[in-house]
Amino acid sequence: MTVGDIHVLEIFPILVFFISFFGLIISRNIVKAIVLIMLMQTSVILFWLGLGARLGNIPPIFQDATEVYDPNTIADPLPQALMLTAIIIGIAVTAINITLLNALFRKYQTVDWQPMQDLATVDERPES
Amino acid sequence: MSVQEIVSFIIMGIGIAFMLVGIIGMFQPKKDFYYRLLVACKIDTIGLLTIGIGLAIRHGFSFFTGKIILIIIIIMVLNPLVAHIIAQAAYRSGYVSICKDGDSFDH
Amino acid sequence: MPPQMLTFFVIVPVLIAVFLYVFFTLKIARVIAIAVQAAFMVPAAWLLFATQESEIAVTVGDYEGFLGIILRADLLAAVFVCLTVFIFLVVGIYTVQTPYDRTKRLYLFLIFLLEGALIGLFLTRDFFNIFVLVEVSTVVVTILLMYDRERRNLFAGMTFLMVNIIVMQLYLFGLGYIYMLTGVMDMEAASAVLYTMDDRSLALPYALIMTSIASKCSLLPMLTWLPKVNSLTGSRFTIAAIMSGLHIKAGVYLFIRFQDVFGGMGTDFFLVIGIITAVAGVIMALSQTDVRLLLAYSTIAQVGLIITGLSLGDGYSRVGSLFHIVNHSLFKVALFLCASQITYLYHTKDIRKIRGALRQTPLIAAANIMAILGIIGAPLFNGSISKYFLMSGATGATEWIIILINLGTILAFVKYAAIFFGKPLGKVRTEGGDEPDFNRRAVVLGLGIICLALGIGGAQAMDFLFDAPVSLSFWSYLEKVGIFAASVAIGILIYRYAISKREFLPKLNGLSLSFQQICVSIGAFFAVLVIYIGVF
Amino acid sequence: MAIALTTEILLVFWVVNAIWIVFAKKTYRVMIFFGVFSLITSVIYLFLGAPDVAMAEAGISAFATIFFIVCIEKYYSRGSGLKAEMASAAKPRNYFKLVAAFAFVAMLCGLFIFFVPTTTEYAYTELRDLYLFQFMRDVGGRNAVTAIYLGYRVYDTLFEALLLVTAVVAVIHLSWFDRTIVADGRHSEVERSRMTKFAMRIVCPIILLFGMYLVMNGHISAGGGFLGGLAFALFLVCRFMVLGVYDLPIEKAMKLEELVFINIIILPIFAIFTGFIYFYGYATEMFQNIYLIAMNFLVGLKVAFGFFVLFYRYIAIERLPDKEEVVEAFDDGED
Repeated sequence: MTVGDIHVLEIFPILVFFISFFGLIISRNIVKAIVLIMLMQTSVILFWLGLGARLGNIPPIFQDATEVYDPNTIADPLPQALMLTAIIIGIAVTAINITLLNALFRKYQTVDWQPMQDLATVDERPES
Repeated sequence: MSVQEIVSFIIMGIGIAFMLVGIIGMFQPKKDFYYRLLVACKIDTIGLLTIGIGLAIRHGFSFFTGKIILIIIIIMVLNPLVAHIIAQAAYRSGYVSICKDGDSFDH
Repeated sequence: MPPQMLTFFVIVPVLIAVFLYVFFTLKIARVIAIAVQAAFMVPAAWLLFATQESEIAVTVGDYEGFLGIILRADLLAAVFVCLTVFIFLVVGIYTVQTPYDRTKRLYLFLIFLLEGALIGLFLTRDFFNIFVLVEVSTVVVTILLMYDRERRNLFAGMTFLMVNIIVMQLYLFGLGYIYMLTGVMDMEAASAVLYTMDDRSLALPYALIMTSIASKCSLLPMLTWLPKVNSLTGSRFTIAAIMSGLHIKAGVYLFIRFQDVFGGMGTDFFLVIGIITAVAGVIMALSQTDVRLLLAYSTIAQVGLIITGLSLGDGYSRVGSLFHIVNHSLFKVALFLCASQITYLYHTKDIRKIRGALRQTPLIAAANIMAILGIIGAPLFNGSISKYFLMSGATGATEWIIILINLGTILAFVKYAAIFFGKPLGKVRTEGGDEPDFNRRAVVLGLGIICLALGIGGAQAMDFLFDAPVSLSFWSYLEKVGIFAASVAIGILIYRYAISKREFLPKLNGLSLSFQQICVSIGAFFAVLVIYIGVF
Repeated sequence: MAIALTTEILLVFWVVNAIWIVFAKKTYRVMIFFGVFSLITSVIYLFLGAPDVAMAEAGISAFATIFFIVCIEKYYSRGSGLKAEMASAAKPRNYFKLVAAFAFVAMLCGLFIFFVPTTTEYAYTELRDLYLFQFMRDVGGRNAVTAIYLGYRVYDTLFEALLLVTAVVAVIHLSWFDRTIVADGRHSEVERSRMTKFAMRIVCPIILLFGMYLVMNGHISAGGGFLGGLAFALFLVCRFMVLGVYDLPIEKAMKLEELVFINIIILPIFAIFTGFIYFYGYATEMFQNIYLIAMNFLVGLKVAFGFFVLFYRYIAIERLPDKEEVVEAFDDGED
């Protein structure tokens, strides 16, 4: 199905991408910001998988090696392989982010952007 | 439609009915956390079990059925366990039941 | 050597990193690290000579067509690989005696990983592989920036990481569109298809990818460089040197590659952006009092200059910019390493409190002055050659703006050079007291002499490195020397009568913006770029 | 048709969930909505014909939710976080700022949608057809995704594994807690009930079996090394947290992870990078299957140890009550 000229699997990821971008601009909470970055990653991944499934959505797994399949009913395997990599990169980076946030919370006792930045600019000011 | 399919559809229908009843029960007003947990656990366990059995009957004797039976066993063990752990955590963190009728939890 | 060896340029550093981390004690690990880094110069030099004739291309695993990942080494990639290996060797020799810390070999592990990831970035021509390698290098750099627990800047580091993740999501989105339009993941194959398309359908992928690349090379209207610079104050000088010397250059390298892929779209836009970056970088550098921040902002100014030169659309300017990338890496690393020694002796990183360094440490100060002469483009030094060719494509107003930017750089480094003269204000550590630092002096002096050598043999070096037979016209070079002398005179006068008396724009000192503002700047940059490409 | 319609309905729910996350005022609600969001995403992936990615997303989101909960637990447990959140929620929002931000993002979104290239959509499918028709000859197995992941693009996989190793190192190095601590069961303030232990004794072998199944069948069905690794990690975690078997210290697990990673590099060097053993045309099917299973197994082991370390770190250390951490002064020579 398409909305206007754009495929429905393209427009929804775009929407979620910008919803999470909006959230990043207005949110005060760092935990929420990290979640929203994960949302952003998820939307990009869904966009890619949508690309792979535009022409067909049978999984690219062949139980019977001899049977002849029509390639236009099978999902594109390349985006799937790439997105597996992207998902793992995403979780690795999120783990680092959460660790940093935890260390910052121990130091400054807050998880809001503005108070933490005020405390941190005093703390991390270059020597003068 | 063969007899096998009719039987499986009936059993799956029973499972869905269980879930429906359970959802209505979950949204009953003026019930506390433990009551809702009880209901939620029931619909998860019984409903899913029944639907799984229905699916197994529908597919007959195959590798797929074996997988479903494995899933049923795991659900039978794990679902009550999850409810148990949630209730235990709520109890330990000091949540008091507001049930007035009959036997409430003893502190 | 067979072309399959190209894979091992990336695999070997990674393997060695893990081996050092797992198997060896610290003492042996140091020796092995230096030996490996020195030995690595041999294949790098081989790559440089082999690519003089033709490009080396290899598909990892010998799959046919574009099924596998294709690594390609042309002359430009070979130069960058050589530069990477050389700078890591220099930094390795410089830190060979540093008592690392409790976590022992973690430092060596990260350094080797960064080396492998950067070399991989220079050799690969696969869009998705670039994404993976950029993420790896970002994570490694994040750990390195916050390496010392006692003085790390956690908040700036976390903001740096988060902003970089967001920017890489934009890149991945743009990549999706490229895959949709071309159906391949290889740069050469994709650009062959992209050449046939009109600007409007390329506007979105171009804007998405270029926004992330521009953020990677710290262009200015995006504020993504702020947390990076701010976190430098909590890191070591060697890390700052690698960041300024190589990590930003990886961004510039990607910029060159992607401009080639898209066939030179948006050059006018990046010309303006480059000039803005250079001007603002110079102003920011002038307002700083911390040594590291002054040098870091000067890096941003020079990157702006390089982007300007690349976007002028002139063959000589392009080669000049490429040569300036190499030169800038060399003298910026030298500057950071010298600054490390001088601040160690003076117990302070504030340039207002350091005086009389020339008398205290003559050798290091001499190397430092050589590097400064390089960066401000003094005759006979490498900076002058590269800036000469960089400016040769500029005409009219652009030329004058570049001269003004150079004047600003001179001003910033006149301010910096004040540390060499006068009398020391506070207590000074006696040189060579606690630790033998022969290797440190040797390294910085060597870098200074290389700056001089590349200046004297500049035209030949450019011919060798970029396969561009250039000729230096004596009279126009003399004209540039005249402009340089005038700029230095004006710079010293302005410094003496305007800047040394009071603080210059004190509000810019220690500037830090919130995460939300940085996000808005990313969005705004994207919007302007997409409108520019799609509408005009 | 039914699948397309279901996907569209789910996509609408997906967007609604994202909006809920943006406007949720309390952090624990964000966590709950995030769980629902991941579940919906996972189901959509399944409908798009990507079972591998769907399973990965489901497994990953479970782990991510645990990390987040550990992170916000401290914040809530001292009460100040809750109070601050209430105060922050009660504070009137700056509506001008909100509207300005909304206008800005709506402008960006409009520009994006306006410039979406539609002219030559998906015109080039040669590469996809090549992958689908050749992967059995070139790499082997029955699963095209695994063939790309472990054959054609194993070079990417290597760096992805490297990133996971680096992330584990980063989590330990950047954490607020300075040292690694010995696994001694300090994390279990609450003793597990008998029922939990009994059920886990039944379930643990099943988890291990499931992991082995995923790894061994990774090349012929959905699954593969990464998912098998998640199952192995789950097995280790259950054994550790619930049954209380403390025989794998965290440092040993890290070392094992790195050793496995070395093997992950070395195996493709001999098999693929040199084009030496594993040339298409020379490799028999048995050879191919041995390579794929071995690679899946190594990736699984590495993921298992990596996630075990991360999990243990989060449960046992990031939750410790914070006392003044003594940082020994260390002169590092000012470079």
